[in-house]
Amino acid sequence: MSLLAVHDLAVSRGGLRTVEGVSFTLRGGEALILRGPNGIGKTTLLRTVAGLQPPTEGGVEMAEDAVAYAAHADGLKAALTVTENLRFWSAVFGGGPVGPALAAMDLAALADRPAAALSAGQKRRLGLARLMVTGRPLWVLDEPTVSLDADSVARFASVVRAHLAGGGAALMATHIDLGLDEARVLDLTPYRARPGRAVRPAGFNEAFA
Amino acid sequence: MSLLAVHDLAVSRGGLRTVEGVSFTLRGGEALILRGPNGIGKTTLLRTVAGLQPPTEGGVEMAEDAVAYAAHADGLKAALTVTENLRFWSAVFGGGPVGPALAAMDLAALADRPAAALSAGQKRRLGLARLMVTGRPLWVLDEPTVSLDADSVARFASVVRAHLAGGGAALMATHIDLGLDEARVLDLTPYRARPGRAVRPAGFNEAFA
Amino acid sequence: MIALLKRDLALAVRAGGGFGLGVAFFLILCALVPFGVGPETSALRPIAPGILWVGALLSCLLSLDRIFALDHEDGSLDLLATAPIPLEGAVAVKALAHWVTTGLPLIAAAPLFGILLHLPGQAVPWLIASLLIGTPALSMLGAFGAAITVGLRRGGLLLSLLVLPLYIPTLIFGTEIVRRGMEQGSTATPLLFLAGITAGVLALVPFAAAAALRVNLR
Amino acid sequence: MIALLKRDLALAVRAGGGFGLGVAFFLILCALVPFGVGPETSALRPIAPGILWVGALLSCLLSLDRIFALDHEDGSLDLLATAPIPLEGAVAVKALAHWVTTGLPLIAAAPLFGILLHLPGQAVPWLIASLLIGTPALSMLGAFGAAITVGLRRGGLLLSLLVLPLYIPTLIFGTEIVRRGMEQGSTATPLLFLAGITAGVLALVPFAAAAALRVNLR
Amino acid sequence: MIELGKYAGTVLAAYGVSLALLAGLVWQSIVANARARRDLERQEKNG
Amino acid sequence: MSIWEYANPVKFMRTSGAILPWAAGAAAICTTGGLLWGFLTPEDYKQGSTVKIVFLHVPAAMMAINIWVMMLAASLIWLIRRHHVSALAAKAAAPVGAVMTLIALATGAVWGQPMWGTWWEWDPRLTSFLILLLFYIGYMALWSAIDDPDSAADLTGVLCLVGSVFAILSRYAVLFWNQGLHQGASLSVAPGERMSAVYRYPLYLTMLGFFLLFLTLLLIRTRTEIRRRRLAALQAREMRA
Ligand code: HEM
Ligand SMILES: Nc1ncnc2c1ncn2[C@@H]1O[C@H](COP(=O)(O)OP(=O)(O)OP(=O)(O)O)[C@@H](O)[C@H]1O
Ligand SMILES: Nc1ncnc2c1ncn2[C@@H]1O[C@H](COP(=O)(O)OP(=O)(O)OP(=O)(O)O)[C@@H](O)[C@H]1O
Ligand SMILES: [Mg+2]
Ligand SMILES: [Mg+2]
Repeated sequence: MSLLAVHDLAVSRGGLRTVEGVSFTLRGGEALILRGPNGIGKTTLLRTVAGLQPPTEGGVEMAEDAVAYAAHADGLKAALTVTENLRFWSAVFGGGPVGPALAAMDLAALADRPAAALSAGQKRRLGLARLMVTGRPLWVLDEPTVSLDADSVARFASVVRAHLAGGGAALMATHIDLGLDEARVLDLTPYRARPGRAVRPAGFNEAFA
Repeated sequence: MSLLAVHDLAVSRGGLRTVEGVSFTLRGGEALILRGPNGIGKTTLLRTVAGLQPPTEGGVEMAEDAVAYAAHADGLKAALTVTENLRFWSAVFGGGPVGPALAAMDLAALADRPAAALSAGQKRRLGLARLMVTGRPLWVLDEPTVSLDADSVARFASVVRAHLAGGGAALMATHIDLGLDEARVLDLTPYRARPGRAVRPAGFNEAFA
Repeated sequence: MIALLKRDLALAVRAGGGFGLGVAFFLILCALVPFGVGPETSALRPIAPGILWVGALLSCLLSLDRIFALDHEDGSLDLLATAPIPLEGAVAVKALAHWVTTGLPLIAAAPLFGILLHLPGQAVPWLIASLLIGTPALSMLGAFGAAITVGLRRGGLLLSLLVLPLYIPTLIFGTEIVRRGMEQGSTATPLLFLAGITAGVLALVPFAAAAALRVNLR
Repeated sequence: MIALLKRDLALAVRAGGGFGLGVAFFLILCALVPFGVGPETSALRPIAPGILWVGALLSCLLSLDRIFALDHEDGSLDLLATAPIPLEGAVAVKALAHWVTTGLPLIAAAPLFGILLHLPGQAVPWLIASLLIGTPALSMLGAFGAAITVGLRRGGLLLSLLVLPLYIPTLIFGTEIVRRGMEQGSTATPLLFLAGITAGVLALVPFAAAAALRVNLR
Repeated sequence: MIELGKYAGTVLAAYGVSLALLAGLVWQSIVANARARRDLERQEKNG
Repeated sequence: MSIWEYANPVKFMRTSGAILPWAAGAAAICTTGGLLWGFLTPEDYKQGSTVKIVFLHVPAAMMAINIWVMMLAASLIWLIRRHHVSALAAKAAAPVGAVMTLIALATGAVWGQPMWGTWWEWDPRLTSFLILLLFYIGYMALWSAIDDPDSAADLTGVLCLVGSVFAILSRYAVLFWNQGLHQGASLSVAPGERMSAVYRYPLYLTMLGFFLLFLTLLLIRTRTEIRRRRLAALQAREMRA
């Protein structure tokens, strides 16, 4: 069963297309890593898949409420403790208990510390632990390992592997090696939108694009 | 003649020491690159040298008005054009003409574009061009090549070389290779502050440190 | 959604100032007015209802940008938009949290500040009633304004500019209630209008605010 | 320093709203008050000086956070602190730019809005004079408050709380001038006091503000 | 010249203000349009 | 070919370019003609020469309201059918509407001084106009504050929608507010029907003139906005390339 199907997708940012003609499917147990130079449109693509912005062209097919999104901003409140932050997101997503997630990302020792007192890497780990309590099958991750040290990257890889083994899927954008050799890689460079390519006067508003 | 002399410097951030016992000198024509893992205190050290925060211990000696500081935030105004931004800083620092700086960082073609319409790398180049119009001998640079592509890094290296050749000096923190082989490298890891090491009850305020 | 409400309230309490600052601002405003217009009862009494309402409105205004801006900055808003609760519901809950942390303390403090302005005693129940009915609309309209300006750097002044004209009907009926209460007149009509406006706002504005938020998240 | 002034003015013009928003907010405030206190001339005229001054003060207040916050965010403040101009001078220049972009338009608009509040014609020169003398102090004190709160997330309400009490003397003497002008009384004493306050503020506060900025840059 | 009587100031002020506002609006519209056209033409020639 | 074809920017530029000189000419003729004619009308026995102000005041007041309605329609078209031109037309119309409101307010204020003995009275009609001005200001401020053009169009569209509802609500609130306190009857303006033909025909001509003037300005300003959009798109494209 395919969790996510993307056909001929074009996305735009600031009124200009960034990538176009992207197609792929993702089944349970699969992971796909997006690569490409800075500014090609990885973040934009991931946000489109997560439903935060509409596709310019083409379509994204997936079950409703299937996706958990994690980006640079972790959605943490500095004034709440680690457990409180996690418990909040668990309650919002109607997801699982926070204990295993804390343990998996090695946060148990920090459980009662306010998020303000975490280092950047610890914050990032908490943001990733949030994924586990959402109970969502499709993880959409934008540069998940930023500011993590080597140990934490390995820990993260094993969490993703467990998620895939449980029938989930993951779509990730990254510049560095995640140690997930089983993941497919999609380089976005060939899909860079070329201004001339869009059929110009087809739509009403193409004069601007 | 030494442009900068740092003796036995300790710096703190958020009330805690980050590095201590750092000493070095920098003469005209020399460059020093600081290295070390995330969070060891490179940024804090550079801000101290630039005079933005006081040293916790030890001293920083240099001529007055010798230092030009450049960090992640470039001090650019989105509403002003490239030339206007540069001309402003030139006027504030009483520095040189903006033409050569624009040419050196390959910004001449963008001279009339508002800074808002620059890509991240172009912004960064403009931030570095600012250094050239300050006319200051000592450049203090915090991760100067973030978001620059390979060409621009090479261009930056040649600008720094020209600055050194003109009798200037540069102190830089970076995680990646700048292609400046003549620069000395100082790894901060051995200077990481150890909580126990500071002579504790010497001053009144040390009880908190 | 209850979790969201609880979190927003907890944050307002912990971050400090959620409850207090609005009331303090209200107090300062009410204290400034006698300096401006002179301390005589005859000068203060007729304008007391208006000043109290305008003061409550401005205090409410100044805390509006907190409704969404912080959640936008730290990415919570992105996550809430992908969460299984409708964004309209999240908007309503956040407006409710704003009302609890700003509107309720104002209502509690208003009678006290009424004394400063020589508001007669028989008007106090009407003051409380009008604020109780009117301030939820202020919070909800404020949430709409905050949703529109959430992506903007320093949208504070713009937010005020957009929201204040929307506050006019509430303000008019609110003060009218207090004024009539002060003069022992019939308050039924303005009460009805005020309640109608609040009901309409609470029913419809969450959709507009959620639409604005979606645009800003794009 | 002239370069800094020119840049700040250019930014206020380009970024849009530097000049306009404050005046628009002032207009809304002046329009809201009659909704609160009633439309009669007899009710509006006595409070007109107070309302105009409080309105000018609040409009000034709401744009204060722009003085340093934007420069702090984009790193300009770090660079200015290492520049060969004294930080005190930079503070004074930025306060001046704030006054030119906010205070001056307010002063120009105040007589017009005075019409809305039925301010009698003979008070208008005094309104302009008092604002001309008083608003520089508001900008300078505001710069001090902005310097104190520059590092804080959403320091807006806190900034208001810190700054408003500092504004009280200026407000009192400012309205007194207009009130006496309205009643054809002697305005010499409050004018003198107001000028004294402004002179003192302009001479001393830049140092306090620069000190606060240095702490916040650390 | 038309006789405006004792209200001459009023009438002339009303006409003056209104025509000034209208003229300003028309002028601004035309200038902005000319500038947009010029900028666009230059861009299209270069790019 | 449907009417929506004109929502294509290219098509719009062509058509509007053809209409523009005619509209401008007609606007100039009708406005100056009507105002001159109006200026030459005899004095009213009661209002004296101030009656001549009506030829500015009424068309401006009328257009101030009509332009907001037009903006509402354009915003709805944008929100529902997403034609950029209609969003840009709404943006282009706002300053014109604001100036019309200002003219109505200014002429009314100048007129009020001799007629009512005051520059400003919190009469419901005047008050509603002040509120309308506030909505125009807020709308324009929002447009200029948002960088992304599509987001700006969406958000200002929503604001226009909500604002319209509240403009109407405010109108009734203001009527209510000023009833119990202040009898406005003596201040209420004379209905148009009672106006004699001497004033009526020049008034009709200036009304037509103001409408044509609005149309001309709307076309010019929309063309400006389209060009700006296209310029921004070209620059962004070049930047990304
Ligand atoms: C700032 C003050 C004023 C404002 C905002 C204002 C506004 C308006 C408005 C909205 C209309 C209706 C236009 C329409 O819907 O067709 C109008 C019409 C009119 N006004 Fe004023 N007005 C003001 C002052 C005055 C004054 C002082 C007078 C004269 C004593 C006056 C005389 C008239 C007349 C004769 C009409 C045309 C009658 C009609 O079409 O109903 N107005 N004004
Ligand atoms: N708010 C914006 N307005 C206009 N253009 C934007 C905006 N944000 C991003 N862009 C542009 O859109 C393009 C795609 O950006 P995006 O963030 O998707 O790139 P990315 O592949 O994620 O890059 P990175 O590797 O740096 O994360 C970039 O060229 C960028 O300059
Ligand atoms: N505002 C703050 N309050 C408290 N602690 C802070 C604050 N900012 C930084 N720190 C801590 O101070 C230490 C030194 O930070 P600094 O930014 O100097 O590190 P760095 O070497 O520049 O790291 P990087 O390589 O990530 O740039 C870090 O451990 C960090 O957690
Ligand atoms: Mg990205
Ligand atoms: Mg650093």
